[in-house]
Amino acid sequence: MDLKTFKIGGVHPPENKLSAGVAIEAAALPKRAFIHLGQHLGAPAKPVVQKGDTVKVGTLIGTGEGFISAAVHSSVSGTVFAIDSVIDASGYKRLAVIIDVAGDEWEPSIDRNPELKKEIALDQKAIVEKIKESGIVGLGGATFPAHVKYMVPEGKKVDTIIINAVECEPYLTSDHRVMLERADEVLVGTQILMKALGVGKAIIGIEANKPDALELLSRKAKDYTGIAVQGLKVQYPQGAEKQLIKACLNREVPSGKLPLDVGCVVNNVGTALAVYEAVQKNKPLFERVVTMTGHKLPKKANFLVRVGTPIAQLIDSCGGIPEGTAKFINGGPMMGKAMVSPETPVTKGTSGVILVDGSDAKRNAPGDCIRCAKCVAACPMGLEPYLIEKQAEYALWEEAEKEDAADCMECGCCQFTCPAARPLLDNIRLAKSNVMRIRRERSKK
Amino acid sequence: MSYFNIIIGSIFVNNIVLAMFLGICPFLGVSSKVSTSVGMGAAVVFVMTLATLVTYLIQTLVLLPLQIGFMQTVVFILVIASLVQMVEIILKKISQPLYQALGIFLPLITTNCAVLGVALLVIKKNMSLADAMVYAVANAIGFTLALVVFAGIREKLALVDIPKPMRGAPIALITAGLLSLAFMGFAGLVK
Amino acid sequence: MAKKLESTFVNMFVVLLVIGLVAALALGFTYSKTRPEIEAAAQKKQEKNITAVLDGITYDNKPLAEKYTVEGFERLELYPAKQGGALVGTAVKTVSPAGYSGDVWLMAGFKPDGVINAVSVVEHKETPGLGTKMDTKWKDQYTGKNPGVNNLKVRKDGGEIDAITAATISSRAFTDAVQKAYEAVKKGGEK
Amino acid sequence: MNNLQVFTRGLIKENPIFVLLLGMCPTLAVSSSAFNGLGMGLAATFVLICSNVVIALLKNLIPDKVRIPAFIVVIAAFVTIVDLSMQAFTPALSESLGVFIPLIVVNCIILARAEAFASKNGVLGSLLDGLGMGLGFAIALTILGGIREILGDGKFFGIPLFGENPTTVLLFILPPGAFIALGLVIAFVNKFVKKTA
Amino acid sequence: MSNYIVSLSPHAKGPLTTEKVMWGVVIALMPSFAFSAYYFGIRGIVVTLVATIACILTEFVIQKYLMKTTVTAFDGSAAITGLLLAFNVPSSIPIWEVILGAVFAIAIGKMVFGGLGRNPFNPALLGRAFMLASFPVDMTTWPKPVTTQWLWNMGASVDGTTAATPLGYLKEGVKMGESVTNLVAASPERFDHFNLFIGNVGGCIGEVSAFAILLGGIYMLYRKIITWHIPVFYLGGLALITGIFWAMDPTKYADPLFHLLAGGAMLGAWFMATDMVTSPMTVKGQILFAVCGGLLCGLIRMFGAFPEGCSYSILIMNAFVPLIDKYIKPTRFGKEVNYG
Amino acid sequence: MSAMILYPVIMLGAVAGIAAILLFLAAKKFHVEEDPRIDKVAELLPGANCGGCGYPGCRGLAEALVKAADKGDLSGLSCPPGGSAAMKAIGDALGLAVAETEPMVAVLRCGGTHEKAPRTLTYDGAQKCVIAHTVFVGEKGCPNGCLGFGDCVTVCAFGAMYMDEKTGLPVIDPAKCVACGACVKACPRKIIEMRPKGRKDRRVWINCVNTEKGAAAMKYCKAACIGCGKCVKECPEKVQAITLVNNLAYIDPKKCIACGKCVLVCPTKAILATFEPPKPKPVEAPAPAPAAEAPKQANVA
Ligand SMILES: Cc1cc2nc3c(=O)[nH]c(=O)nc-3n(C[C@H](O)[C@H](O)[C@H](O)COP(=O)(O)O)c2cc1C
Ligand SMILES: Cc1cc2nc3c(=O)[nH]c(=O)nc-3n(C[C@H](O)[C@H](O)[C@H](O)COP(=O)(O)O)c2cc1C
Ligand SMILES: Cc1cc2nc3c(=O)[nH]c(=O)nc-3n(C[C@H](O)[C@H](O)[C@H](O)COP(=O)(O)O)c2cc1C
Ligand SMILES: Cc1cc2nc3c(=O)[nH]c(=O)nc-3n(C[C@H](O)[C@H](O)[C@H](O)CO)c2cc1C
Ligand code: SF4
Ligand code: SF4
Ligand code: SF4
Ligand code: SF4
Ligand code: FES
Repeated sequence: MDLKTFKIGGVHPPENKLSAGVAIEAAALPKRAFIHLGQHLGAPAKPVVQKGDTVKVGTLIGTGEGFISAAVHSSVSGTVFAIDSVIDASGYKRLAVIIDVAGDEWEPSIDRNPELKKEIALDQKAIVEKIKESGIVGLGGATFPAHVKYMVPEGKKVDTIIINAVECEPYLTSDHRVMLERADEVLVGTQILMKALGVGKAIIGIEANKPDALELLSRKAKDYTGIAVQGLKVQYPQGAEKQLIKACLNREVPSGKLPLDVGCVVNNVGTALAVYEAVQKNKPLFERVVTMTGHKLPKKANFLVRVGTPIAQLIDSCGGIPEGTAKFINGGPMMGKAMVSPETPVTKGTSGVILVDGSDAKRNAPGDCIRCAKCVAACPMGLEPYLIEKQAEYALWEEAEKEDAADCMECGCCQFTCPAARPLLDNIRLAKSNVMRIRRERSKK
Repeated sequence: MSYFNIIIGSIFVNNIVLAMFLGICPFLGVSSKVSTSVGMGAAVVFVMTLATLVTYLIQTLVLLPLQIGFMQTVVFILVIASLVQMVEIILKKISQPLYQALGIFLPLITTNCAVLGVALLVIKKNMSLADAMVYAVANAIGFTLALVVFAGIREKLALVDIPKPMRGAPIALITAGLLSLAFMGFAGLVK
Repeated sequence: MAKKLESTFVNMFVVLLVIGLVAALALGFTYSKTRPEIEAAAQKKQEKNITAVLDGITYDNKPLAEKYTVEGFERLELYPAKQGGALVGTAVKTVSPAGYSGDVWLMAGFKPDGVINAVSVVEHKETPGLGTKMDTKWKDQYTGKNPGVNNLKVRKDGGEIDAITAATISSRAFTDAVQKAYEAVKKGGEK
Repeated sequence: MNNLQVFTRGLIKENPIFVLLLGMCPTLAVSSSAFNGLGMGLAATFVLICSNVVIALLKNLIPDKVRIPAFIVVIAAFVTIVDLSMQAFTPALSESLGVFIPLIVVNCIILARAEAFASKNGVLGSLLDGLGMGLGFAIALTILGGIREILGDGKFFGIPLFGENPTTVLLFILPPGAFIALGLVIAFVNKFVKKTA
Repeated sequence: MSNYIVSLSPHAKGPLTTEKVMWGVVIALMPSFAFSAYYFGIRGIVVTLVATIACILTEFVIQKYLMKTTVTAFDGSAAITGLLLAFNVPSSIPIWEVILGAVFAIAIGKMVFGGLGRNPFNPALLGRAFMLASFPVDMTTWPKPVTTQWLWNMGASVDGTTAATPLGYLKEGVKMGESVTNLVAASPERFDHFNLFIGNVGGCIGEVSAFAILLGGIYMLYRKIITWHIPVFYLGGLALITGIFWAMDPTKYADPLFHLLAGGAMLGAWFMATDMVTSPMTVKGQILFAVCGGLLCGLIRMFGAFPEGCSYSILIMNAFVPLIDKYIKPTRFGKEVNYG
Repeated sequence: MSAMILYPVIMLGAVAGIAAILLFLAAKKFHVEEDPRIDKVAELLPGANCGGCGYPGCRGLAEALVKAADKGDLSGLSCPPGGSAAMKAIGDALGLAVAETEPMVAVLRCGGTHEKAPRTLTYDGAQKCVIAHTVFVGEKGCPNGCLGFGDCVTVCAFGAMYMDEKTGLPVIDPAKCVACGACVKACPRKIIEMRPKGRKDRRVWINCVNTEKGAAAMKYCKAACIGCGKCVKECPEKVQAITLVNNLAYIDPKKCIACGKCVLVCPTKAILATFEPPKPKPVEAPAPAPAAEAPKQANVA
C-alpha cells in the first residue's frame, strides 16, 4: 500500500511505544472516585446529584448546558460524598463529584453483553442525540464534545469521515490496542458516524509503525461498505486533523476554518468505539483506555479505567512510583500536560500517563536563538516560531497576528527541534491567546 | 557606458552614506522601520533630483556669468529650502496620500546635507548637466538602498536584547560601520 | 520681551530681503578681501610644486606665467623653465585616472633631454598608509630616469620601478602619470 | 541656569556629538585626523558663535513664518565667510575638509542652537551657548580624530608616534572605521561618563 | 511533596543542542585543518590555534567582565569563528594581527550585539574584512604551500616563498591585458583542477583544499547541521555567472570549474554562507540569498578590485538577510488554498 | 569691486524676494486646514529637523505628540535637542499637566516568601508569570499567590521594583514608584494593587489575595489570610474599613484611618503597615515583624 503523508514540516521523535504489546486490562475500581464536571472543551457540566445521593455506574451526574458542553456520568456505584473543588492536572481546583465507591452496580439500561451488534437501529437524528446524551467527547486529546461535530450547519456538505488512528504521539498505545482488540466495534462505530451524517465514505488513517493494526483493519474493513484504510508514513503530527486531512485527501483546511469547510469530520478511534458503545449498547462514556508507561515504570500497561480513578492508584498497580521520577505527563510527551501531582483523577481526555525520570524530565537550559531555521522547517503550519516567540517577548501582538500566530496548533514540533532549547511554544501560546483577545476586542467594536 | 559607471559607482562603490558620509542624520534617524525608510528614500530621490537640477542651472546661468561663485552656499541652501517647502505645501494640497507617503519627510530633507552636498559636488566635479542629473538620481538611490538595508537590520535588532551601553546610537553606528565594511567589497567594480 | 514682528506678507518680505541684502553685502565684502589671498594661496601652492620639481635647475623666468597645454593631453599643464630665454626644464602638472580611488595628480619636472628631475605629489585620494606612501622617499627612484630610455613600468609589468608594497595600483598610476607627462613634453617640445 | 552652566553644558553633559548626536556627517567625514577634527570644530564654533549672537540680536525683528529661511541665510553667510577665509589662510586644511565646510550650513547643531537657544535668549547667553556647544563639538571631533589618527595612521596631529612606517590598523581611517570608532566612543560615554555627569 | 517538575508541552526534546551543532561544525572543519597543517606547517597550526583561542578568550572576557552574564564562550561558536578566521588568512600573517582580527570579529562582530545569534554579519568574515582593510600587505602575501620539510617552515621567510594565489595571479594577469589562455599556459599547475581540488596551490590556510572542505560539508549534512540549499545554490550562482562570461569569451575569463575550486568559494559556500545566524530562515530565502551571493562573488572576482569576492559577497548578502526574512515567508498551511 | 558687491546683493535680494513671494503665494493658494495644535507644538520644538526623535522632522514629532495627547499619554516621545524643557512646554500646551489627584503607590499583596510558602513544585519553562499562571498553580501550590517570575519587575520602567532573591517576591520601592500601573496590569494574578499613599505615608493593607478556606490555604502558606475575621472585629466601630469576602479580608483605603490595630491581631501576620503599629496593652505578641519590614523594604532599593 502506498503510504501518504502531509507536505510541510513535521518531526520524528523516538517512538518509544513501550506498551504496544500489552493487552488492555481493566483497572481496579477506586475506593473513591473524583469525577470532574468539566472534562471537555467548553462549559463545565451542571451537577444533578447531591451529597448523599446513591448512584450507579452510568448514572447521569452532570448535564451539559450550552452549545459546546457534554454530559458527565458516574463511573462507579456508591454514594456521593461531596461536590467540591478537586485539583486537576494543573493543580487548580475544579468542581467535581466525589463518590464513595460501593460495589459495581451498573444502570440496568446498559447492555453489558460483549457480543458485536452490527445493525444500526437508530436514525440519523437519534444517533446524534444518543452521542450527546452519552457525554461523548473526542478521545483524541482535544475532548471536543462529539455531537457538535455532527450538527452540520445548513449549507455545509460533508463527504468523508476520517477516523484518526494515527496515534503519532510517542509512548501512547491506547488507540493501537483498541484497534487490535476492538476492531469490529470501531468499524461499526465508524458506520454509525457515517450514518449520522449520511455520508458514504470513511477513511481510517493508520501510521506505518502499527503494521498489525493496519493489516487487521484493512482486512476487516472489507466487510464494511464505504470504509477504506489508509496507511501513512510515520511523522509527527500526522494525527493533527488538518495534517491528517491533508495526508488522506490532499485537502488543505484554510486558516481559521474547520474540517467541515473541506467536507470532512475527523474523529479518533476511541471516539468511534465510544460511539458504538453508546449507540448500540446504550453505554455512556465513563471509562477509557489509558496507557501507563515510562522507561523505569516496572509494569507497562493499557488499562481500561473508570473516569475519576486517581492516577496514583494506576501507578501503584504498575509497581509504584520508581526512584528518580521527576515528572508525570498526562497525555503524550509532545502535547500532554505535566501534572502537579499523581493524585489527580483520570478524565475522559487522559489517553496515557508517562512517568519521566532524570534528564528526560528537564528541558535543556535555554540559550539564545541561533536562527538555525529548524523550527521554521519543522512547523507543519508553515509559521515562523522563532519570530512569533520574539514578538511575544516584546508584546508585539499585532505583529504576531500578522505572522499568523493564531494558526499555531501547539503541536510542539518547533520547540522539540530547537537546538537552543527556546521555550518557543510557551511564548507562542501567549501570543496566540493575546491575538485571540485582540480579535475578540475588535469584533466587539 | 559612463552612465552605467556613474550609477554603479554612486550606488554601490562610493555610496553616499557609507563612503561619503552625507545624510547621516536621516540615515540614523529615519531608519527604524523599513516602511518609513522607503518613504524617506522616495522623497530624497525626488528632492535631490529637483534640487540638483535647479541649483545646477542657477550656478551655470547666473552665478558663473556674474562671477559670484562664492555665493554658492547661500544661494543653494536658500533655493533648496524654499523649493522643499513649496513642494511640501503643494503636495499637501494636491495629493494627501502622496503627502502622507513623501511629504512628511520633506522638512527633514531641507537640512540634510546629502541634498546640498550632491548639489555642491556636481559643481565641484565639473559635471555636464546630464551627468549631474544621473549622478543625483544614482546617489539618491544609493541613499535609499543604504537606508532600507539598514532599516531592515535595525528592525531585526529591535527584537534582540542589545547590551545596555550599546543601545541606540552606538549600535546603529557600529552596524553602519559594518555595513560600510561589507560594501567595501564593491570596490573597483567601476573605475 | 519685546513683541515679535507679525508674520504679515510685507514684514516677511522685507525682513527676508533686508537680511539677504546685508548678508550679500557682507559676503561680497569678505570675498573681495579674501580673493587675492585665495588666488595667491593657489598660486603659491602651484609654485611650490614647480620649484620642488625643478630643484637644482636655475631659471630666470616665471614658469607659472608661461603655462601651456598640449593637444591630446588636455588635462596636463606644462610650465617651461627658461634661463635667458633658453629652455632648461619643464614642470608638468600631470594626472593619471588609474589610481586606487580616482585621479592621482603629480607635478613632474624634466630636464630638456627628458631625464626626470623630480616628482612631487599634488593631489590624490589613495588609501592612507598604502597609496599615500607614494609621497615618501619612494618617489625619488624616478629622479634621473629617462622615460625615453628607461622602461617606466612597475617590475610586475616588466619595468624597472619598484612598486609600493601592496599598492601596485597606486604605483602604476604614478608611473602612468609620469609617462604621460614625458610624452606631453616630447610632443609639446617638438611643436 | 547661570552663564557658566550655559557654557559648560555643551562640553560634556549635552555634548553635541557624544550626547545629542547632532551633526554626524562632518563628524564622521573629517575626523580622520586630530588636526582636521580641530579645524572643523573651530570653524563650526566660529559660525555657531556668530550666528547665535546675530540671531539673538535679531530675534524680535524676524517674523515667525520666515524664521527658518532668515536663520539659514544668516548661517550661510557666516559659513561662506569661514569658507573663504580658510581658503585664503589655511588652504591645506580647506582642501582636506572639502565640501564639508560649506555643509556646515546644514549641520543640525547650528540651526538647532539658533532655534532652541539663541532665538529665545539674550546675546551674552547665546554667545556662551555657541561657544560651549562649539567647543564641545571641536573637542569631540579632536578626540575622535585623535583616536582614528593614532590607531589608523600611527600619528597624532601629524607627528609620527611609532617611527617611520609602522603597521597600523588602517581600518580606522577608512569610512567603516569612522562609524565604528564613533559608535564605540559613544558606548563608552554611555557606560562610564553619562552616569557621573 | 517531592518537587515534581511542571512544564508545558512539549516534554520531549530533539537530539540537537547548540553545543552539538557548533562543535559539530568544528569537527567538520578538522579535515581542512589537517590539510592546512600539511601544506603550511607549524605556522599554519599556530595561526589557527591562536585565532581560535583569541576568539574564545575575547568572548569569555566580554561575557564575564563587561556584560556580566552567563558565560557561553565555550559553546563552540567562538571556536568556529576563530577557526574560520584563521582559515581565511595567509599562514605568514603576523600573530598580533590575527589576534586583533579575532578580537574584532568577536567584540565588534558579535558581542556588541549581545552575542550568539544576534549579530547581523558573519563575525569571521568581518574579522577578515577588517584585517584585509587594515593590513592589506600582510593579508595579500601568500607563502607557497610546502609539502616537504613542513616542520621547518615555522618562521618561513616571506619573500623566499611567496606565490600569488591562482585568483590573484589571474586578476593581476587579466589586468595587465594578458589573455587567460596565455596565463594558463604560463602557469598550468595553478589552473590544474586536480591541484585545486586537493589544495596544492597557494592561498589562505583553510581554503586551499576543496576536497577537505567537501568532506566537512558532507559531515554537516549527515549530522543535519546544515541543509544542502545554501552551498549548492551559492556554488550554482557562482558557476552560472562565471560560466556565462566564460562562454562569451574564454580567453578573457576563467572557466567556472576553476572558479568553484579556487580561492574561498568552497569554504564560503559550505561554512560561511551557511552560518545560520546570518542567513535567511526560509528555504526560499536561503536560495535567493545563496544565488545572489554566488553571482556577486563571481562579479567581484571578475570585475572588482579584489581578486577574491567570496567573503564580501557573503557579507553583503548578510546585510540583506533581514529584508529577505521580512518579505519571504514560508508557505503557510491553509493560506494559499482556494477551494469551493 | 562694485560688481563683487553689487551682483551678490542683487542676486540674494532676488532669490530671497522670489522665495518669499512664492512661498507666501503657495501657502495661500494651497492652504490646507489642519489641527492648529500641530503648528503650536511645532513652534515649541527646536525646528532642527534632525530626525533624532525618530520622526521625519519636527512636524512629524509634533503630529505624533498631538495624536498621543489625544490618547493622554506622551511617554515614549522625546526631542533630543529640545530636551525636557521643550517637552514640558509641550505638555503644558497640550493641557496634559496631570490633574492633581491623591498620590497613589503600588502595593504587593502576597506574603508567600520561600520561608512561609516553600516550593513544592519546580516549574520548567519560559520564566514568565503570565505563562506559568496558565500552566499550573505555581511552585508553592497557591492558586492566587505570587509566581515569582517578576513580570511586574520587567514592566516597571522606573526601576521601582526588584526581585528579592531571598524571599522570591518582588519588592516595590515606594519612593521610586510613580503609580503608572504597569505592574498592576502585568500581574496575571492581580496581586499588585494601587492604593493611596495615605496621610504621612501611613497605609495598612492585607498582604494576601488567597480566597481558599483557611485550612486549605495554611497547607501551603503560613502567611495566608485565613479569613478568621479578627481584624474585622478589631477595626474601630466607627471606621469599619475591613470587609471579609471569600475567606479574604480587604481594607478599604478610603475608610481606613491607619490606626494599625488590625495588624497586631492577625494570627498569620497577613496585615502590613508602613509604620510601627501602636503597642497594645502588654500582650505576648512580639513586635510584628511584617510591619517593620515594609519601611525597610523601601530603603533597600
Ligand atoms: C499536534 C496534534 C496531534 C494530534 N495527534 C492525534 C493523534 O495522534 N490521534 C488522534 O486521535 N488525535 C490527535 N489529535 C487530535 C486531532 O486533531 C483531532 O482533534 C481528533 O482526531 C479529533 O477526533 P476526536 O474529536 O474524536 O478526538 C492531534 C491534535 C494535534 C493538534
Ligand atoms: C467553537 C468551535 C466550534 C467547532 N465546531 C465544529 C463543527 O461544527 N464541526 C466540526 O467538525 N468540528 C468543530 N469544531 C472542532 C474542531 O474542528 C476540532 O475538532 C477540535 O477543536 C479539536 O481538534 P484538535 O484536537 O485537532 O485540536 C469546533 C471547535 C470549536 C472550538
Ligand atoms: C582598504 C584597502 C585599501 C587599499 N588601498 C590601496 C591603495 O591606496 N593603493 C593601491 O595601489 N592599492 C590599494 N589596495 C589594494 C590592495 O592592496 C591590492 O592588493 C594591491 O594594490 C595589489 O597587490 P600588490 O600591490 O601586492 O601587487 C587597497 C586595498 C584595501 C583592502
Ligand atoms: C553551519 C555553521 C556555520 C558557521 N559559520 C560561521 C562563520 O562563517 N563565521 C563565524 O564567525 N561563525 C560561524 N558559525 C558560528 C556561529 O554561528 C557564529 O559565530 C554566529 O554568527 C555568532 O553569533 C557557524 C556556525 C554554524 C552552525
Ligand atoms: S507549535 Fe505551533 S508554531 Fe510550533 S511547530 Fe507547531 S504549529 Fe508550528
Ligand atoms: S529552532 Fe530554536 S534556535 Fe533554531 S531558529 Fe528556531 S528558535 Fe532559533
Ligand atoms: S506579583 Fe504578579 S507579576 Fe509580580 S512576580 Fe508575582 S505573580 Fe509575577
Ligand atoms: S510599574 Fe509603575 S506602579 Fe508598578 S512599581 Fe513600577 S512605577 Fe510603580
Ligand atoms: S549632518 Fe549630514 S544629515 Fe545631518
